[in-house]
Amino acid sequence: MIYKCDGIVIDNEPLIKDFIYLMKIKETKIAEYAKPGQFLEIKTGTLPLLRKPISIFAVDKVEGTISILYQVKGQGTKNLSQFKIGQSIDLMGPLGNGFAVEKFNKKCLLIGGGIGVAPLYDLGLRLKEVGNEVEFILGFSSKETSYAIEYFKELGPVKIATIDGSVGVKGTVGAILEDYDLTDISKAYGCGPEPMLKYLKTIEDEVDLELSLEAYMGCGLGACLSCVCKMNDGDYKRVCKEGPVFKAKEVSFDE
Amino acid sequence: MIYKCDGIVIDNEPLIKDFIYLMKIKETKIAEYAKPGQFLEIKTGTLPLLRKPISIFAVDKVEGTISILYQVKGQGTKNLSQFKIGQSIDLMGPLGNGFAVEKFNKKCLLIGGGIGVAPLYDLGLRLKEVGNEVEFILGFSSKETSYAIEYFKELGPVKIATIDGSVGVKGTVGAILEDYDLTDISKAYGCGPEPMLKYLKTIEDEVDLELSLEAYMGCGLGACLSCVCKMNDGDYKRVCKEGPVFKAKEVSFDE
Amino acid sequence: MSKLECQLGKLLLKNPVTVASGTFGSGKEFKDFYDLSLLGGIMVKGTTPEKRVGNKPQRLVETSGGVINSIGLANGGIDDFIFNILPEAKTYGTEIIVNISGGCIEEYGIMAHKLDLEGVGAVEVNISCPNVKEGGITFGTDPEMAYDVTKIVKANTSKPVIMKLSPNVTNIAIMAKAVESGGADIISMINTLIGMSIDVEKRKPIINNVIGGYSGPPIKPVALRMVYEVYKAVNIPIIGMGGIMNTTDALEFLMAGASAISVGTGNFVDPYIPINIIKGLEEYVEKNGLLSYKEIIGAVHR
Amino acid sequence: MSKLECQLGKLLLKNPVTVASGTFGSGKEFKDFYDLSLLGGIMVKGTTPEKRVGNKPQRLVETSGGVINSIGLANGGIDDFIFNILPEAKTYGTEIIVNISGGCIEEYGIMAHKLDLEGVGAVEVNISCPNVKEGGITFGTDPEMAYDVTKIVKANTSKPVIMKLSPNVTNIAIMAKAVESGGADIISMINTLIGMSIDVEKRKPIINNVIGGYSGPPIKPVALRMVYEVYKAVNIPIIGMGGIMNTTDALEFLMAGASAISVGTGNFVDPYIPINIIKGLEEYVEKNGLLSYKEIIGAVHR
Ligand SMILES: Cc1cc2nc3c(=O)[nH]c(=O)nc-3n(C[C@H](O)[C@H](O)[C@H](O)COP(=O)(O)OP(=O)(O)OC[C@H]3O[C@@H](n4cnc5c(N)ncnc54)[C@H](O)[C@@H]3O)c2cc1C
Ligand SMILES: Cc1cc2nc3c(=O)[nH]c(=O)nc-3n(C[C@H](O)[C@H](O)[C@H](O)COP(=O)(O)OP(=O)(O)OC[C@H]3O[C@@H](n4cnc5c(N)ncnc54)[C@H](O)[C@@H]3O)c2cc1C
Ligand SMILES: Cc1cc2nc3c(=O)[nH]c(=O)nc-3n(C[C@H](O)[C@H](O)[C@H](O)COP(=O)(O)O)c2cc1C
Ligand SMILES: Cc1cc2nc3c(=O)[nH]c(=O)nc-3n(C[C@H](O)[C@H](O)[C@H](O)COP(=O)(O)O)c2cc1C
Ligand code: FES
Ligand code: FES
Repeated sequence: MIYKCDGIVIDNEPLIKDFIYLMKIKETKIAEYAKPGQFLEIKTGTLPLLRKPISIFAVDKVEGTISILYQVKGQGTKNLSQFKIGQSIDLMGPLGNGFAVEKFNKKCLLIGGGIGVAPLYDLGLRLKEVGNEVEFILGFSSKETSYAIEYFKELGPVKIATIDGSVGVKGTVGAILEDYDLTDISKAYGCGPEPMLKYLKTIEDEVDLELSLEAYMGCGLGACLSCVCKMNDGDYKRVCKEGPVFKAKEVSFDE
Repeated sequence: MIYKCDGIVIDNEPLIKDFIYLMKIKETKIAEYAKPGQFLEIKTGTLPLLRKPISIFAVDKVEGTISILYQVKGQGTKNLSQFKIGQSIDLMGPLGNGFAVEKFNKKCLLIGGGIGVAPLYDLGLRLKEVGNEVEFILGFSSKETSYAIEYFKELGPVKIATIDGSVGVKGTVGAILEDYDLTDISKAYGCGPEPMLKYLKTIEDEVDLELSLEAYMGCGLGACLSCVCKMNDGDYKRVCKEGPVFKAKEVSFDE
Repeated sequence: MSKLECQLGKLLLKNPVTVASGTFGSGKEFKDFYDLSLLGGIMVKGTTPEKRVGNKPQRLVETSGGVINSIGLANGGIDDFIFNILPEAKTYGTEIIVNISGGCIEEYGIMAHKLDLEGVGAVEVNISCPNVKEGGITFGTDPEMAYDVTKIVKANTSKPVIMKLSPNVTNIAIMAKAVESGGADIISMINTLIGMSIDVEKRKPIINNVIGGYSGPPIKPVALRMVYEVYKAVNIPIIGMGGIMNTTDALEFLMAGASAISVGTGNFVDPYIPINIIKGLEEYVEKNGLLSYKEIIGAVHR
Repeated sequence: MSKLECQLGKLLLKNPVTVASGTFGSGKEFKDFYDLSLLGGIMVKGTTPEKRVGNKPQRLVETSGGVINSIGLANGGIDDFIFNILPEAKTYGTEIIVNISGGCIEEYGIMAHKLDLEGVGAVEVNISCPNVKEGGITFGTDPEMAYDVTKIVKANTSKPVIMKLSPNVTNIAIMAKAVESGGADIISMINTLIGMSIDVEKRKPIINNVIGGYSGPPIKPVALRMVYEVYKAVNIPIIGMGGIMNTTDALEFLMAGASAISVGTGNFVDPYIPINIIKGLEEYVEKNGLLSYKEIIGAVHR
């Protein structure tokens, strides 16, 4: 069931000013049905015209709230950053398929790059709830532009990579994965920029891997066919409906 | 000299909530040069795209401020009503020709209808400054929708007409003018809705009369030729440049 | 009889509010929001004779307050539509209007013939796609080709035939007259304007296909003007669309001469727009003491 | 040599930023804001053989984030321009480009001949006005008529001839080729789209003339697409316009294939837009280490 409803902003704090924000929204129905990896389509103002797809970062089903972690890029996310506490916000969701959550034999590895870390917090939490151990590998460009790490530390060990080496290992998440023993891992999940996802496909034979993709969206509902990504069989699938989560082996990043 | 500058809002109070507002703006250059009857072109937000023409209600050349009195009609004036104290506001002005101000033998009569009263306050003040006596006839639709009367009372006697008769004479300003002795008057000025201006043209032979007109404006600068009104000689003149003030005898309201 | 009942030639809609092809899937995608039977009709996503995967992404971008798309008529093909989509769609309790595109005149005939089925309310013929045989001239810009397409579709179906006009022409009235004389029952208009958007960082077009169809609020003035012109030129009813977002927009189209309207890009912004417009029209009709909304069709011409 | 120096055939501008006809008067109206010699050029308000009072108001309205106008070419006539406006305009220190409109082909020739004067930088030929003789078909939609107008203007002037294209055509490339083969030195594009807006309270068109020219930000995607198409079709330089409000917009037009740009409706919103774009282009050229802004002309085609 997809709802369109007006949530109420109950918090909207910068983690890094003008860059990364965490917004908490009271919206019981979406909170009730949301699964990890699903996203919202948010109307951020009169313009931009289109809603903006934003992942669900955290859900509190008891208090009926959802949180989003977002990066200010253009007008839409800038508008988001200007919402005040108590203001109503026009949401559609929960959308998309979400990550597979079940009890696995071995550990789960959650790999995020930049704002791609957003859906991994709720995922980690749900994986733990059903009895898994979770570990995180998170990549940022630098110490100053890294964020939300303390949230992930609540759930399990966190390894950090930064491009400039200012914290953790120097390089991308690949620099950590190179030396990582994947035999310990039942299931891996990845979300981040396309180069990272492309890199992750190189480990798809070593571990059962799910990737959350991004694509430019018109409707978020499966109607407009704009958000497609290429599958290995040459066909296209809709990121908003069959995705955003796909098995790594299904997808193709070839031109 | 026309300036485009960012003024600072120093007051923006509703006289009647969601309907009539009085905004005071710090903007020394425009304040210095503004003449009564001139107007500003104000950028009220991203949309509407076009600036909005608003008359100058009052000017304080000493403190370097200008005030505007405006009625909320659509998006542009709604945006105006939401400006906060301390916010900067993008203005162009002073624009247009303005009313003729000089020392006359007899009294001056200032006739305003609805929001058309706006330019008459500054005009009254300047006329007094040069030694004239001023009287006002102001028309509103009802007591509840009348406003700013106390400002005009500072300057001279004020007669009120309301359509529903809830205050003053019942009817339009015409109901007062009918019985008015114009032989006492050297000069009359009118500003208000088109039906009122049409009515005023019926007294143009009895008294020297100037009218301030409205027209839909593109540029406010005389460049686009959109704001024209018909003259008695069949030609068109630009309300933003040759106007907004015309001699009553010059203009024609015929279709 | 409801004051919103809408008669378009032999096509009867419960109200004049429909949803535009390509923006509403087959209806299924919007089922969670409201009862689809409230709608006057659904123009389903365009179908073609064979399955098409569509264009390489990026297929859509917001620009200048509107949207450019180049989906490339991605769909499972007409047979897939008939066997896998229509059976469910026809249970929605609203008119299912099937939007078709062919690569040559004959294909339009074949598709129309296949769709002469129970559950199909009308056929909407998209003539904005290029004609492969005639070297890429689109059917929608050449009046003779538009006439021929209309003829062949009419000859192959008992359903009302809606010809959908492209706005990318010098003279829309000529196109309208051509499809009218070909036997069209209804005209729907406008399809998208052709537009482009550039990524100045990458120095590349944003849409992978370079150009695409421009829709949404910015195209409304052009759409209204064309509806106005076509209303004067023909005697068949018009379904107006192009940037409709609310009841006022819908009223503008009706007054310009449309007998019904379609919400397109608006469905992405707020899926409830068609429903809000139905309510808005009901209120308008009551407030103005009209016996039927029809009284305002073409009002600006009077 | 300045990195913004702009060579359009034999017309040399100090930079590629001009202001569009009808939105900048004769320049005088903007003199208070900045030194007009900063501009690449000024396209003055359209002139006609005789004085025209223009259309009955309301002549302009904002709609859908843009503007519709129907001024009706109000102007004092070509002689008035030459004797009363040009003498001042030619002192501004920027190229004065005179926009002309005729009611028949001969009138274009006469006007071009009269304007073959010192102080006139170029003639810009507006072919969007209806041809009275040929029953209201506009010169701007018929390639043969556009060709004939170009020919006669060229035959009557030694000045660079800029042909201004209307976007209200099926195939803009054909129009561009027609004026190129008629001898046009430069193409400027686009003129306004034709649009309409309705007052639903009054049930009347808002513009007294019913339809009008639609300009401003909403038309940018259409303008860019057409510049892109024309760049591929012809070898003469293009002055691009349509909704340009800032440096990014200007860069989009240059990358699509324009060699210069024009700010129109933007002048109403903020008279400093042309100046801001000149600064913005200077910065862009520096930041990207270009020898000349010309390096990005047509960049998306590569
Ligand atoms: C399934 C999904 C989940 C996402 N989750 C998050 C999240 O949790 N936090 C977060 O900060 N960001 C997330 N994003 C990205 C976010 O949608 C974009 O950053 C946002 O739309 C940018 O809009 P803007 O107006 O601020 O910037 P713009 O300047 O409009 O765009 C900046 C870039 O964002 C992307 N973008 C813009 N509009 C859309 C759109 N309609 N659909 C998809 N991409 C678009 C484009 O790549 C564009 O180049 C997610 C995207 C998808 C598809
Ligand atoms: C010289 C002049 C002086 C004015 N002085 C005042 C004043 O002191 N106080 C005041 O409240 N109002 C004044 N007005 C009217 C004011 O400009 C309009 O009410 C305002 O533009 C409405 O804009 P909107 O977006 O709120 O409403 P909209 O819904 O856009 O328009 C409501 C009505 O306002 C008029 N209008 C809209 N845009 C323009 C425009 N660009 N130019 C002219 N008229 C327009 C139209 O008649 C329109 O029907 C003046 C107008 C003129 C021409
Ligand atoms: C994403 C998208 C896909 C579309 N697909 C089709 C289509 O398959 N067939 C068709 O005739 N029109 C198609 N259209 C055009 C719309 O039906 C409509 O004519 C146009 O978008 C104008 O209306 P709007 O401004 O309300 O969107 C599509 C439009 C969009 C935005
Ligand atoms: C009020 C107005 C008047 C115009 N007058 C003319 C004109 O006289 N001659 C002409 O060729 N174009 C005229 N135009 C068209 C502009 O020069 C320009 O081509 C068009 O507006 C698109 O650019 P823009 O979107 O930046 O405004 C006019 C445009 C406007 C808005
Ligand atoms: S965004 Fe419309 S189908 Fe995915
Ligand atoms: S508003 Fe442009 S000339 Fe008056």
